[in-house]
Amino acid sequence: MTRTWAGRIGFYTLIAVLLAFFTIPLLWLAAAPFTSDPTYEVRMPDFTFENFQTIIEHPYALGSLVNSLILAIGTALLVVVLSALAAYALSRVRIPGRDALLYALLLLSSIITGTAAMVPLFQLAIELGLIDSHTGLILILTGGLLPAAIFMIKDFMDATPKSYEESARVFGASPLQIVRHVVTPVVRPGLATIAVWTIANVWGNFLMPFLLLSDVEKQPAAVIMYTLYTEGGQANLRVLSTFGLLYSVPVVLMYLFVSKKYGFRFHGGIKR
Amino acid sequence: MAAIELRGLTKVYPGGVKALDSLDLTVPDGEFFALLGPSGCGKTTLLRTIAGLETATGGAVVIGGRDVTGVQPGGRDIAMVFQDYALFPHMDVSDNIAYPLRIKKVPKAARHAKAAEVGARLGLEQLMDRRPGQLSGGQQQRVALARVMATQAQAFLFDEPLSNLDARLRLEARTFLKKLQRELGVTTVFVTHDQAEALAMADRMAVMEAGHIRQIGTPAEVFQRPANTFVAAFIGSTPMNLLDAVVRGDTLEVAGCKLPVPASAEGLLTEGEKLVYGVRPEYMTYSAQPVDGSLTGGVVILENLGASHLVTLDVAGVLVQAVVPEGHEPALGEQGYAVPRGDRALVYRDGELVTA
Amino acid sequence: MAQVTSPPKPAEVVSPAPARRYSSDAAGLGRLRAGAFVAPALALIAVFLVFPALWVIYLGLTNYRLTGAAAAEPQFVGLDNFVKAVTDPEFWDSTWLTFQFVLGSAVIGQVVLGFTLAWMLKDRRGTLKSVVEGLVILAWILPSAVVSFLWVALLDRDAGTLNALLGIPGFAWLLDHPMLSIIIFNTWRGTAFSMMLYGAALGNVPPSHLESARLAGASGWQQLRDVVFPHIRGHILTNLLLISLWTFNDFSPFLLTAGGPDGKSEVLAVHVYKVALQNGDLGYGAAISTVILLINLVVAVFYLRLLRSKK
Amino acid sequence: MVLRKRSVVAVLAASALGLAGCGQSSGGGGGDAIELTISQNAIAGGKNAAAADHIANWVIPKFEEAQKAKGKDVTVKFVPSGVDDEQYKTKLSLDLKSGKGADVIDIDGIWAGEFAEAGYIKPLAELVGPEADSWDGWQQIPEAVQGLATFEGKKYALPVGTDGRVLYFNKTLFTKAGLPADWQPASWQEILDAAAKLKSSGVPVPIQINAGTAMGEATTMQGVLPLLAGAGGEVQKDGKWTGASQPLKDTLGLYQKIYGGGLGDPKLQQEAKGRDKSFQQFAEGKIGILLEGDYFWRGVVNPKDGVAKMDDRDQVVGYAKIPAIEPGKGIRGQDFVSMSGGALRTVNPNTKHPKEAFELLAFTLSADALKEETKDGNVRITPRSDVNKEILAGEPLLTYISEQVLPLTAYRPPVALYPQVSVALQEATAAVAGGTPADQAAADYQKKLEGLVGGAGNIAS
Repeated sequence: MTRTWAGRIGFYTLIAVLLAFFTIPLLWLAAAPFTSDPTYEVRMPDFTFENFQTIIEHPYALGSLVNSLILAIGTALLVVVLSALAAYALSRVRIPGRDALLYALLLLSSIITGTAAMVPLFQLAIELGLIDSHTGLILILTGGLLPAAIFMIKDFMDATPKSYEESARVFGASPLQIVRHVVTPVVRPGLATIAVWTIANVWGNFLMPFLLLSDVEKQPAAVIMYTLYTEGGQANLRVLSTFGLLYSVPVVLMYLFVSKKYGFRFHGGIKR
Repeated sequence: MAAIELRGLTKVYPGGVKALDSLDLTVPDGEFFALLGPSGCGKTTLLRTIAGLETATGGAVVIGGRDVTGVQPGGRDIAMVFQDYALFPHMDVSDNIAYPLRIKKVPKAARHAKAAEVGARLGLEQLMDRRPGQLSGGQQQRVALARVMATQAQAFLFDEPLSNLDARLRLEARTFLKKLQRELGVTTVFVTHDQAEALAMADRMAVMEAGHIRQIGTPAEVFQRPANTFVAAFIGSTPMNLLDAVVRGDTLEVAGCKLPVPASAEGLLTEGEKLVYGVRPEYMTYSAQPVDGSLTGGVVILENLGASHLVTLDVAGVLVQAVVPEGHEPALGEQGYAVPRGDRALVYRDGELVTA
Repeated sequence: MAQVTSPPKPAEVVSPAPARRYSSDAAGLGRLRAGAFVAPALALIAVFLVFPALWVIYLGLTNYRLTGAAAAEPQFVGLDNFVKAVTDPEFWDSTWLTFQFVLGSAVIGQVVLGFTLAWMLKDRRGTLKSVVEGLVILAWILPSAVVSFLWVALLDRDAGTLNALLGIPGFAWLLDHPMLSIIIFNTWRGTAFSMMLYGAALGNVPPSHLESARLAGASGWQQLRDVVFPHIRGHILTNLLLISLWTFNDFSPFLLTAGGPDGKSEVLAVHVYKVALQNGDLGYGAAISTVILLINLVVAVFYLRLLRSKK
Repeated sequence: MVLRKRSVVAVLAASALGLAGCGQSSGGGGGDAIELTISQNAIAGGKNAAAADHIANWVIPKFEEAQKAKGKDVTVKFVPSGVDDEQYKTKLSLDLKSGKGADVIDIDGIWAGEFAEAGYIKPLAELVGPEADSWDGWQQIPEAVQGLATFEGKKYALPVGTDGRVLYFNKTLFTKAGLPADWQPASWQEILDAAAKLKSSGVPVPIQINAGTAMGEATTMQGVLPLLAGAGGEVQKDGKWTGASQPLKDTLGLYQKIYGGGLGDPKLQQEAKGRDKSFQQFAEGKIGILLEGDYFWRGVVNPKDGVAKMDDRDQVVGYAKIPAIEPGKGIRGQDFVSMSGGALRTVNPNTKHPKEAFELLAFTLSADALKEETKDGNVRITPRSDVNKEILAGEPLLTYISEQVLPLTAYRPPVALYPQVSVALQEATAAVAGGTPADQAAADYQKKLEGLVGGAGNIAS
């Protein structure tokens, strides 16, 4: 009795502490946009909507959010589909040197996300005629994210009992049917995780869109966010906090959508 | 027309492990056939090779008169129930049952009607829109069976169909499965490591060891006349008494006792030969009074089997077991006399049954 | 040999079919089709990852600069950049800080906190779970440009929320404890990934195994060690590998401390940013990126040894 | 070199595929229609929004109109941008290297050397022809400002403007501390004395002079270099760099007195957002004296739209020239000193229409265009004296800088190495603010400098 009580108190205390840890930093984002003269102090806002008015009238702000959506969703689709197919094949068919190859690609992917890769990527984009195009940027971003995505998805594939596929196979399903009907739904939480991971990555990426898209009409919110500083590099907190909030909302909505629709959990329950 | 025939079937894994060594086996149409053996004996590999999930290294698999050795599993016209049932966790029962028909491009309405029909036959009406995760083990098993039935395949393959059920349910399922197979009349091969299961359900069975089939026969044959000491020891809920024996004239000397040569081995033995004398505890007649031709010793262990008792006698240092019917059980420590039934006792030479 | 005691009916006539070889993997993919599944991903990776990555490694061997004479006529300088890096105390300081950062925020912070959350919420449903998960994931998906503002506001010396809550106005977190600040920041930022991965992985542990361990009287820790850990070993490996890699290359501390004060929080990714973008020294920056790659390689091998050896 | 080969291929590929995009003029072929692009680090609704609006709403229509009047069909497109200077520079460098970029581009004056060395920009006379040198605007631009656009004796661009640095002070705090509202220190000691008085009157941060690496170039421009000039030193003179010389030691010594003596807040200097905070604190009346450029007046404490608005700016904020260490001890023997920078605008060597591009460039710097640009509170110091005379009339500070400060001012050396030297200087101030003795920090700087400039031979002893 006492032990379970102590356990419960411990559980809720820990949860409360963690909740506070994850909530407190977010307060500023909730308050500042509604404050007419925000500073770094979290204050009770005076509930002005002037800042939103400014953003709505901003010539590129809302368009940039649409661009962000195009880039994020495009990349996420490409990453999820390609990584799922590749991870499935790699998980189920023994290819010599498979693991070493995966690790090598994963390590190389770290170099490509670094600042030093900007010149090769820029020149590559120019050479392939991918500069100033959403498609080109999506392809480049996808290339960088794929190894890690394959890596993660492969774990989920490996953990899926083969009997599902064998069963479908005995019933005459083709490999693609097996992937569509059986494997994809079973690893769906994994795919959802990858999708959200990709979206979050693309959503926050500044350097690549900035370098590869010259046309301001095509630039995503991450780039536009950087334009909201002054001539001397000072943060204009009024518009920054407000745009920051608007900039955050779509990615949160996408998360909610993906998590609601595809769930982050396994269906579970089959005793093995 | 769906007999299953295996010819010289060999499976060697890439590492060089020989899982199946040139097996020949024929399962006639409509038979309920068991593959029995300890784990690692190759019985599951054999089943999977029949299904096509493993490719044979050599030999041929013939189903319904058609050589399917090089045919994909989906093209063999068979259906399989997996040990873990492999029910798709994201589909409800109805979709699971209808899945094979979906692959065959049966229209949605038709396949769900079929699923409902098969489901009803297996008592799943109330569960059709549940997910597998919400079902008990027994219910899951029935869904897996329903799915197999929906395919109307020529042959069914069951991989340890009962092993995921608890003991009580297993008995029920055994009866249910046997009844179902009888009704459907579809050639069915199932794998089990449980000899009782094989004996109870199969029309015929094969006992396997290390990639070889050690005996094929009806349950009665396998139980009564195990072809070798491996089968003898493996079959039976109480292990067979396998006792060292020496031929002394027309008797066998076993643990210091003189026993008559069993009928099956008459005239086949040589004087002074060392053999193994085998008799099942069920085929011993126990007596508290001295009897000729008995194995005699003190009662050291008494085990209650429900309607009978298993009595263990210490016969000159050799333990001998006999089944005693209810009401006749001896007391611990008293002297007992166990007489093997001459028509059921067997003699093994170098592990193989001595027989005409 | 098998002894047939009950001969079956004689065999039927068999139409011989050519023994065609086919694949024996679970889904019947076969190498060819598996290749077709992998090909699109590999093609993209080859063009947009491997090729530019090798290019970066090559750049590391030149004195290439963004501007100036070296931009017009870059020279091949061999290993000069690497020699410069390993003889530069700033580089080693930065490497050491990066180790602290990875160990503190990724290996200890994110993994432990992420697993704890996944474990605590494992068997729960409903609002509490959604709220906790949602908030943790929020910290992860918000763009870093926004998040950096949140943390500057949180840790600000004078008006910061944290100092207000703790009643210690003027405590300069970012100046006096820059590493601690970015470690806690990155833990906050990245825990969601570990939580989600472990959450999914724990869903994969058969409940029956846990139940039987519980029945056997195993304590929470014993359950973890004997039942859970063996099942999720692969996930742990992936998780450690990925988050270490990401944390190694994480640039977001720059948004919080700009590497300061006096380089006291200048982790390697920030160092590369300063070298390559602010100083325009792309050759040297590329060389450091290559060194980071090598360090990551060592770390990956270490994890592999650690987790695969027990198999 | 593989690198070079690649970029050549890149250029070929880009032009062959016609994928030059909006970055490059693409009309031309066959007809008379000419398309030009002009880019700045300015964007509507964001950084330098007024400049962006000016280009889009005034320059482009007026220029197109003027061209039409001359019988030419020219359309101009504005390519906005709005990022950190470093990021802008990176993008621009990559564009220029790849044969892309707008036809008319803006760069910071300090980049002229490295861009010229890299071949990213070319002398205007070479690119455009003699009309570049004979542009009538040159007569209106002071020699010193022209120097901004000159590299190795050749004019690479037109100057867009300039600025100057002064000491700002809070008159309210000064009055409280018993200091005059028309304060003008004549030596460093007078600054320190004033700071000490402010301190004893309870001002939290008596004086703030940018230090440390967190502020980046702001430390060098609004800190080290004006002080160095005041101590009679220059960062580079006649091709030799200044090492641990007496002027540098004096400069670092002043930092030591300010931050070691509790007159400044050393922590503020280390924070990533320290400059923003120093602005805010000045606006809140917590800082007594602050060394800043005219941008501080125009963009920070501007009561209309500054980032740290001061409604009573004109009454409260005072300004004074930066004195030499002692009268007559500054560079060129001056009593007062300052530092200036400024942007340049030039023609992209990759342009297909250099002449038209130059016309556009010159048009943006015509008297009319500058007057238009600086209307409605967007006043800044333009490069043209004729314009300045007119537009600065109502702006006391800008007039002050233009008339009193610019004649005294100095410019940074426009060489490729400068940015790295600047970082080394920032590190020296960080060390001093953190407690390292000035002489030690100067010696460390010299060592670092030797590594950067290729040996002690390039350093003035």
